[in-house]
Amino acid sequence: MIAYLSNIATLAAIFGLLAATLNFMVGQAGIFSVAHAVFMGLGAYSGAQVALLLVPDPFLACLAAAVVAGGLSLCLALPALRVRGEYFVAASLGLQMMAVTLFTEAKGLTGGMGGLVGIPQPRIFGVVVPVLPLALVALVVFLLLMAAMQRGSFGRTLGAIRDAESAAEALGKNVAVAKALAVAFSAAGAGVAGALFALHLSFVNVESFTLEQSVLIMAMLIVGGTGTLLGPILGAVLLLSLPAALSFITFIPPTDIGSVQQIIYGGAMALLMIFRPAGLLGDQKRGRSEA
Amino acid sequence: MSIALTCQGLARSFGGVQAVKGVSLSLPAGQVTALVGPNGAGKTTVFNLITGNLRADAGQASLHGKPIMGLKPWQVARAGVARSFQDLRLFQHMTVRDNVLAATEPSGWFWQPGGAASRAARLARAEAAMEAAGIAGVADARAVDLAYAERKFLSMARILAAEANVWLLDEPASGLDLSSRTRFQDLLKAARAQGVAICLIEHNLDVVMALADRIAFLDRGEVLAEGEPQAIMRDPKLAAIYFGDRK
Amino acid sequence: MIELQLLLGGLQNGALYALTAAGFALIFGATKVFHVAHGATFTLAGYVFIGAWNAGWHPALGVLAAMAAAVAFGIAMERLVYRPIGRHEGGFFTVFVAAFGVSIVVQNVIAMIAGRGFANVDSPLATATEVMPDLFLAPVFWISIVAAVAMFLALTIFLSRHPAGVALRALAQNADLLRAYGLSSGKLSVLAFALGSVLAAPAAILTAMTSGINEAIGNHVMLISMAATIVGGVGSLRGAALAGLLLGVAESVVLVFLDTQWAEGASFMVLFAFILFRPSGMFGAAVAR
Amino acid sequence: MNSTRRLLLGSALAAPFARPSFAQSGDPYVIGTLFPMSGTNAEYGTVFTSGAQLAIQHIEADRMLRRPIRLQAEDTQALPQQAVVGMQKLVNVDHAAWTLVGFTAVSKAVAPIGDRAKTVMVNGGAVGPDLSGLSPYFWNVIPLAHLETRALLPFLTRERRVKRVALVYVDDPLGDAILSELRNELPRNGAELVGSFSIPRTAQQFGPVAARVRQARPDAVYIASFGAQQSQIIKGLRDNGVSTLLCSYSAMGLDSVRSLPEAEGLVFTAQKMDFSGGDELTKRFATDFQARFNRAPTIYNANYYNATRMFGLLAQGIEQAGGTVNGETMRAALLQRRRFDLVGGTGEFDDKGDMMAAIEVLEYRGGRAQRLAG
Repeated sequence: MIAYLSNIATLAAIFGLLAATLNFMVGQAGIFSVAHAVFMGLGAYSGAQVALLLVPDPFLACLAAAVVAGGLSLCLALPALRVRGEYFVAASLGLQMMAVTLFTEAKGLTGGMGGLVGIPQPRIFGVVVPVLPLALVALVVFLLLMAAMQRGSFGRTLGAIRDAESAAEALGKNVAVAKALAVAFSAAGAGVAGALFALHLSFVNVESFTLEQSVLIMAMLIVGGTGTLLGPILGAVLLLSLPAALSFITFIPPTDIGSVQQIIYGGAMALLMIFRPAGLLGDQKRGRSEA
Repeated sequence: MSIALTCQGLARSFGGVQAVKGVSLSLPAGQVTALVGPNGAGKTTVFNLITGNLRADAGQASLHGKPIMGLKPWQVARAGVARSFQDLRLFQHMTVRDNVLAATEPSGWFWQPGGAASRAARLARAEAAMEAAGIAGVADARAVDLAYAERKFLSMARILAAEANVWLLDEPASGLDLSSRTRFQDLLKAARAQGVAICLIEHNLDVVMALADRIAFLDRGEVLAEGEPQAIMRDPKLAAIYFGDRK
Repeated sequence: MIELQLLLGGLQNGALYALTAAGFALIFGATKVFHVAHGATFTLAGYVFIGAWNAGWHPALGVLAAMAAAVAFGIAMERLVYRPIGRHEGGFFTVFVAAFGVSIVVQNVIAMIAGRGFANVDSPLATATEVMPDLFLAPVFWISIVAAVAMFLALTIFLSRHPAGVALRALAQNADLLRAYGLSSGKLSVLAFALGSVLAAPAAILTAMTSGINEAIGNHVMLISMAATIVGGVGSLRGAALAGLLLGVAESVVLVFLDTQWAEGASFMVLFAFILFRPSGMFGAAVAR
Repeated sequence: MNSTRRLLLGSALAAPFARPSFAQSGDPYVIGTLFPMSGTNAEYGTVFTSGAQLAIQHIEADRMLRRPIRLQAEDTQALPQQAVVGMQKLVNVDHAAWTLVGFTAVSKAVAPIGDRAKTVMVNGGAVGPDLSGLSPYFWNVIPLAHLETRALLPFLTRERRVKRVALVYVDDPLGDAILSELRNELPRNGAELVGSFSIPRTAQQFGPVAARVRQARPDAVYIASFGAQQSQIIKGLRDNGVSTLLCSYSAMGLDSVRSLPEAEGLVFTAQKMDFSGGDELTKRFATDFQARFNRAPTIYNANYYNATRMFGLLAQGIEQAGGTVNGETMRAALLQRRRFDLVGGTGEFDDKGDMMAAIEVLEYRGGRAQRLAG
């Protein structure tokens, strides 16, 4: 039971990190992306390759993941950031769909559908460490970084861009740079989460980085509440443990168990949005009509 | 009297409609220039052309002798041109203090240069601007929760804090009651005394007459007349145009 | 010859994409709701038709039943999901997540009732014959084209002649204006959802006849519709329909140059290119900055 | 869903609580399943599970074991991440003695967990050749794909005079394996691969692919996909003028394919299994399956019946020898015994835990699978 719970906790920490970094883009900067799983995938593949080809050092893997995911996000984001709102959502959807095709085809780097197998367990100075503490440390580090930025000038810049882009520009803010930085930071966080995900599962393939995964991450964020620090974490814990908890219901016939679980899961998502549209921790009075 | 900002022959058309045709303007330092004219005369478009929010089809603009045409809006802003918007465009979900602080932090990087001393200086600037605009009492309220006049003054506080030497204000006094208007006029007079070049789009002629050192009269994208307020206001032809569309 | 074959095959598919996309665009344009559950409407309509067919109903009755189901589902979504969220000034993503949740429910309820996996109606109309050397066309090709053209004609006439249609177009352009004229945007939203959903039904039926459907097909439909709406230019029905056609053709014709695994990516490359180089879409107004 | 099935299912699930204590006692053995029970591949989950359910019914009816058996289903949606969560639960919470897996990606994702926990994982559905030797505790009761193509090609080239073959395949390890098999083996059989068309797993429209296939002018088209997509490919090819012979591997053993009119004449390989003739065990399986699920059994039903029956046989032996039933003892028992009486005949396992089985060539005729060769 402990091992099982620690497995769920590890995934919750990893997805908490994903949802929190997405929140940085959506809640702080108002950049709506449904391609977060792409950056998670970039990080997972680069982290896995570091562990497979060099050393299974988790820090090195996370660093490589952050650099690759953050760096590539810049190349992708700079052109796409020229558009706003629904257009960026659509652009990110297009990116997500193309990335899945590329992940599938770039077999040399990603193993394609077959994936990368036998990723070694992370070792620090030769000692095997479980992923859970690593994931928790990564989560806390990123949360602290984001909290600091939220209070500092960069948070104000992003908030200004989110609320009134043209006014932010009129105050001398280089909107393109600020947005690109926000995207790169967020993608780097997703990349770290991806590397930890790869080290935790010892196996990754493209099916973990599909549109469904992006939507799941987004759902975690929305369910928890955008713009809040802990909302995404709560959302991640809830959405991950809900299917797990449902699997303890034993009276559902085995052949229908998947469908029943999915129905409860989907229904809960919809009902929550209808009755608490700002998410569980979000400020319900605060309308986000501009979103 | 030094000229802070000049523009020559600004032109811009939208799908065949010539919104601005050959507008030339000079904004001297320490003076208030009012841009008046009927609705749709192209006043806001002139602002957008100067600040780079719109690309001009033709024309030049320079700030203290340096060309600014073709620069991006944020570059124009950093060169020292601050503007307000008719619809204010406040940062709704941020506090008043953060709104003003944001104006003191031009860098879009993860942090601002200058360390703690610079941070303290910026905070002091923001507090002073809020004090001057009379909104220090609501510094911790969110912009979206402010009353109408407070919102207008917050927009002004942002400009004060930006420490620009050219201000482009788009109907900053519209809808203000008499006492607020007086406070607003004092604010502008103080800035003028410090040598700021102010350009004002305003419909309220009382405000214009109280503040303006010069008036540029714009109609259908052209400057019809430019000069002393009294002289412009006495011109019956202009008055007919000005009042013609608001019968 | 392969080029012509791929072009015509693309047109057949594209006509169906155009119908679904126009439905999505109509709803999005008029109500600004990103109707992610449009895919679920499609799935539902398809399965209702298959159910009616298997129960031995007359095909025309099946078509009506499928349309009714689509309309009912669309209206239910508007009344029960989008409107309550809208009252709370729910954000774009809130709507997205709620609609996605409903899509998951629909998909799995269908799986439990109708069984999982592939489902289709077996009709000789879908079987292609060699009309010219090396050129195979099925009767469904003509049916798809005719159905798409007929639906569009009907829709265009409704939107330009009927007062409610005119009001709907006005709603798409300026919701405030409409309120100023005292028209109820609530009723018009319902109308938009009903019309938009009904457009998905013929496409679903024809897909059930040709390639067959499964309970998870909705996602693909939603993605294509959304892509077409953006490529066509938000707010433009004509644009969305043409873009749907274009995406269908692109998916098919790309095989002249590339290997088959790139077919699906092709539509999204078109989408991406449009967003980067012509963000206003084919017919949209320029995006104001 | 018919009510008899519900009823029987209920009794199987309630077994640990309801069964009289004199017959079987103690905590039930948990057999965990990691199948897709929702999503695009959910049809397989249903099919796989029913085989296991019938085997449990038979094991309990025969009183093979001293303890009852509980079936614990974890939905994977055929996705690795969900599978890892499910496997962790099966291993750590349910303490499953035996797990059944299906899909290639899922198998590869859970193999390290089962390996570390020494929990046996048995695959009866996926046929990717890279599933061989994933772990000492990962066994296959289904012959892997390369064995299937090798059985099919001689039949195609000799009996059907096929010279030119085109391949439509999903770009995954299985598809790649079949591609390289065809590339290497076709020339040895005097034929050639004239075109290979890779498709994404999510593709739905096959009209354009059909046009490309026709252009290659093949005598036969080999389809390497699975799930709902297979039917769509068959229908897509047939509807769009591909009239040549279609052939495939054991994944075609699905009801939805069998009942598809376009699948008439489809030639595919599968593990050799004769439900009507054959031995007592097979007959009993076929009869009871028909009775319980109201349809004819497929190869997959039989494979997971076998995968579950293997547990019964191994655990029975260990119980009788007074040992503890766990992964290690069962692996030892497997390597010692090697040969088992299973549905479809005797199954023999090699050192890696892969079952060797005869392959037969089948053809769908009139909605039924008929044996052509093997």
